[in-house]
Amino acid sequence: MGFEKFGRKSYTAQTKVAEFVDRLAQGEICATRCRSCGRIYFPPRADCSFCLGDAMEWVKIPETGKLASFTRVYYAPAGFEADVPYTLALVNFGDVKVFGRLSSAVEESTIKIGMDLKPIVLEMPDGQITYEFIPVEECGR
Amino acid sequence: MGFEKFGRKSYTAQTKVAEFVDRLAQGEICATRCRSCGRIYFPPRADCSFCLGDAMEWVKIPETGKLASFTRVYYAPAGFEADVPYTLALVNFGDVKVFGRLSSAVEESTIKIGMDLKPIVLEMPDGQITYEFIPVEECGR
Amino acid sequence: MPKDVAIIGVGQSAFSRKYSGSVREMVFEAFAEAVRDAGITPKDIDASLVCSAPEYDKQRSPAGLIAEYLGLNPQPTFVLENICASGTSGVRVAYSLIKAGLHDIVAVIGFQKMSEISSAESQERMGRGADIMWEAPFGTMMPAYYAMHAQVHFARYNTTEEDLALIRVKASKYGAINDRAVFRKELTVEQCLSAGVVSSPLKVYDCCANADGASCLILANAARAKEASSQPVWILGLGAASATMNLTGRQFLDGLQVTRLAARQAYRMAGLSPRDVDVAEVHDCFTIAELMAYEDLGFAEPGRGKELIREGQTYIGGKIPVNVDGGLLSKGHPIGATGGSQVRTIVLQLRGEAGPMQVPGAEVGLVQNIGGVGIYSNVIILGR
Amino acid sequence: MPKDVAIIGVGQSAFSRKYSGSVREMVFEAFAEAVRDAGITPKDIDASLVCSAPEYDKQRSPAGLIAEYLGLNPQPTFVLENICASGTSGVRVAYSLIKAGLHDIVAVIGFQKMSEISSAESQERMGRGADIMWEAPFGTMMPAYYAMHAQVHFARYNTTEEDLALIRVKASKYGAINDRAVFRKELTVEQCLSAGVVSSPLKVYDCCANADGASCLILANAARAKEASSQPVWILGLGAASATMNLTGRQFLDGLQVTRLAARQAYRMAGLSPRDVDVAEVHDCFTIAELMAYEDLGFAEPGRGKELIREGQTYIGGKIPVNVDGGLLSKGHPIGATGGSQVRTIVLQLRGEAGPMQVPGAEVGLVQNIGGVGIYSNVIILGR
Ligand SMILES: [Zn+2]
Ligand SMILES: [Zn+2]
Repeated sequence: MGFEKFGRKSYTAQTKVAEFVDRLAQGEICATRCRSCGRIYFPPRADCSFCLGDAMEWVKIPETGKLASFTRVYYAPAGFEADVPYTLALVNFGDVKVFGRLSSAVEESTIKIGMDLKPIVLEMPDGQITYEFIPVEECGR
Repeated sequence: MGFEKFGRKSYTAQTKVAEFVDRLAQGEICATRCRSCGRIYFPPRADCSFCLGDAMEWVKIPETGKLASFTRVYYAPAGFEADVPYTLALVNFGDVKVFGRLSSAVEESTIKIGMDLKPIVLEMPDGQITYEFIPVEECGR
Repeated sequence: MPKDVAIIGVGQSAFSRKYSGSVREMVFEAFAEAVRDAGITPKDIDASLVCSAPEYDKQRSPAGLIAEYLGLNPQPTFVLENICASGTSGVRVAYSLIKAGLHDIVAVIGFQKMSEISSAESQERMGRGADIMWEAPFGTMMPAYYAMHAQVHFARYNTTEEDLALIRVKASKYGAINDRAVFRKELTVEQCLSAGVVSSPLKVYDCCANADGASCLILANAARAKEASSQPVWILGLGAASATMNLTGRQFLDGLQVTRLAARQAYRMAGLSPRDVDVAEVHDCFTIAELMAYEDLGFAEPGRGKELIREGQTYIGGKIPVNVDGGLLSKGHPIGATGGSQVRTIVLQLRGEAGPMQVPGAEVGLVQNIGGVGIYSNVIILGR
Repeated sequence: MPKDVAIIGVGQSAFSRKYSGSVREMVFEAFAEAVRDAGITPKDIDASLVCSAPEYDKQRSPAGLIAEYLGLNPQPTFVLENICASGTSGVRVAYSLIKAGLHDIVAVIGFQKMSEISSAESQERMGRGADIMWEAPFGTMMPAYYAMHAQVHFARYNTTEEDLALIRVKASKYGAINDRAVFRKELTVEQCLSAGVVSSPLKVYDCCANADGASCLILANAARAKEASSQPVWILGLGAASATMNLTGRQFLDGLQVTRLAARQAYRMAGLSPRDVDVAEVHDCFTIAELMAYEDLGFAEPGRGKELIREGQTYIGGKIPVNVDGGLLSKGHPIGATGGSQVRTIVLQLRGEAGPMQVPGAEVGLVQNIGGVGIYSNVIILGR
């Protein structure tokens, strides 16, 4: 249990990597690394498809990444109607890529593939917890 | 539309044989007969799988049939909880067999495979319409 | 007797009432075991089939997700569904893909995670595995359909509730020694007979339990099988048939015509007969289903299946040991995983690796797997 | 060039916004047409595959129901699912069942009835065809995923919204003359560019419409094909691949690696190259998908697909006519029926029976069918 708190609307409660949500609540966005072969996985997983090992450790993803692609969504699937428009994004952090949303505060015209982004944790009014990406400039660096 | 009125809980609204429900409302339980090859189908259908024809006519099923099998259900699937216990039955009318429920008034100990049964139409308080089987003795013959 | 396609690896998660992880993690357990058993790596696998029934968990198109989690991209993968017979339909299709020359090694993955919804909800879904227009509106469910078969068998052949109880007692004896089974208690005839009625005449212990679980089989062509495995188990015979979904279309209810047809095909392809079978796994989702299988597979004449169980002939040491791993009744029935688990049991038997459940010297084994109430049947004959 | 398995009959229901009957009745339309086209009877069919994605209508395990309605009992039948690529996976499996010698004639049936639920609900289900743990919780849907591919293609190759509009204009031209299509209006570039944004940069007319529909293909081995049909269309090449369900696992987004891999396999098996293809059906669920297909299938170099459409080379009379039946964009996209419909179009083209959509003298045709956002891809090469 625990994973039902992830995202606007979760479809899974049980997973061996539910600790992701606890770490998220502490402000950390983590991948998992296989203790046997060293491979790093995002989305995090409990099992290594390369060496078939199941000993994993949590590792924080890098501070900043680059926007790989995005889209501004104006028409939402059932359950997400209240959020439109919102921007989906894929961000490349080097070892891993991360899928999520870009902060709704970012103007669409300022979004450029390759721009530097930083993930932040977002707690929603209904208790759901997620992350989103914000431009590096805006976080005061 | 129209077929959503059939049974305790219908899962299909649209069918070319929705007229079955209208006929049910008039007290008739009908099969369909292929105008090309003469085959009779229950459940009724709009198409003949033998000759691939789609010209069908409605024919009433015989007055009485014989119980082919039954079971008294004490544990219901979601949506049918209020009905337990109820008795499901398969009745052989010669040209066709018909699946449905045996009247809940019938004592389980009196049910015998091979007994004569007659179908009657049943309108439910919520407006749903269905049929059930009753012993021939009980309908005053 | 063709020896073109073999099973070179088998795996199964423990079947449980409630698996505490996600579907992908549960599948991984069975997959890792099968891959290690086959002595290969995921990259050696040319295609995967995922056998599962939808709507029990929320993930749609699980083939793509599972291929990703297991490291089986970019190889082709797809979902195959025949409800409870999905796993053995997977074997049939994997056999075809290999025999047709499209692939050398194929993984057949089965899973079901049923604990995310309530039992009444799962019965509702099973009810919608029958005709939603003409049967489901009456409140149908699997126990009721099989109960209707039992009523006819009882009336025609004087089979009794005690006969069914004897089948469950056997299942419970072997379930108790199978550490992958969900139900590990031994039961007595009295316990079975005094349990509450689910759908007359079937009582609680006549019914298998829903379960969470996964299975995995690795199939290979002859060249790769001989190279990878010291003990390939060959697919000697395959049979498959379907019946009308509506009971109104069935000719009789005291047996399953689909199994008779599938068995005939499988025996013919293998050049074998029922008496050549040393050990069998049959689809005992309900006790009556095992009894009908005795007859439909030719282990007994029609109506005489009850004698086999009364005489103990389907125990280890009997004429034809059946479900000596506890069957679906004690192992549990995680729909998409069931067929693969049955095949795994026979593979272990033919390799002599079945431990306390071993049938001594077993050389030919048979699997019968049913989807829905006799809608689909697959029969597979395996040999060393 | 193998000539072992042929398509001897094709059928399709009209695709519509809202079919007024039940699933079984809709499927019957496609089936009856295909059986008549093949000049056989249902009893000649040895097995059927039903290709469909679950949860759009309430019937579970539709294979059993459909086999009953079509008179295909007691032959084996099962459900095959690769979301939008289900139909062509059906062709791959039917080919294998025949080539493996298990069956002589197999029917591949595809259907989807999407009008029983709302458009937002169907997008939610499509969203759950992506990873429900790591992507669906953000509110994903098909247009958004393809839009993310378009953004990269635009940024890397200076492809424009006008290029995508040109693809839709072509689709609308052919949709207008296809009486089985759901969208029959011709569109202008201006209309396409001024439509509302669904998911930037994709606008309303960049997206295909959900539709209700059914398709059916009858496949046969060489002996039966030559006996039944005066114009069998042969399966010359087959390719299939998968990619990670999560976008995080993809190496690039300006094309689909799955199509590149599947195409390579299919060309190799057929001994043909892209320039041998006379007519193609590609999976244009979105305009950007067709543009990427030009490049992934080798009809254009990476980044140069836009030149093909700017020059009109994918119209009838051009170098490589693509989707000259209107494609998914105008025909509509009833998920499980789509692959079969694509194959039907190519079969009619190779027989010279495509009417106003005919590409003169077409001898080799290609079908590319995608499941999800580049999760699955099948490529099939057909020839006279
Ligand atoms: Zn590792
Ligand atoms: Zn007829």
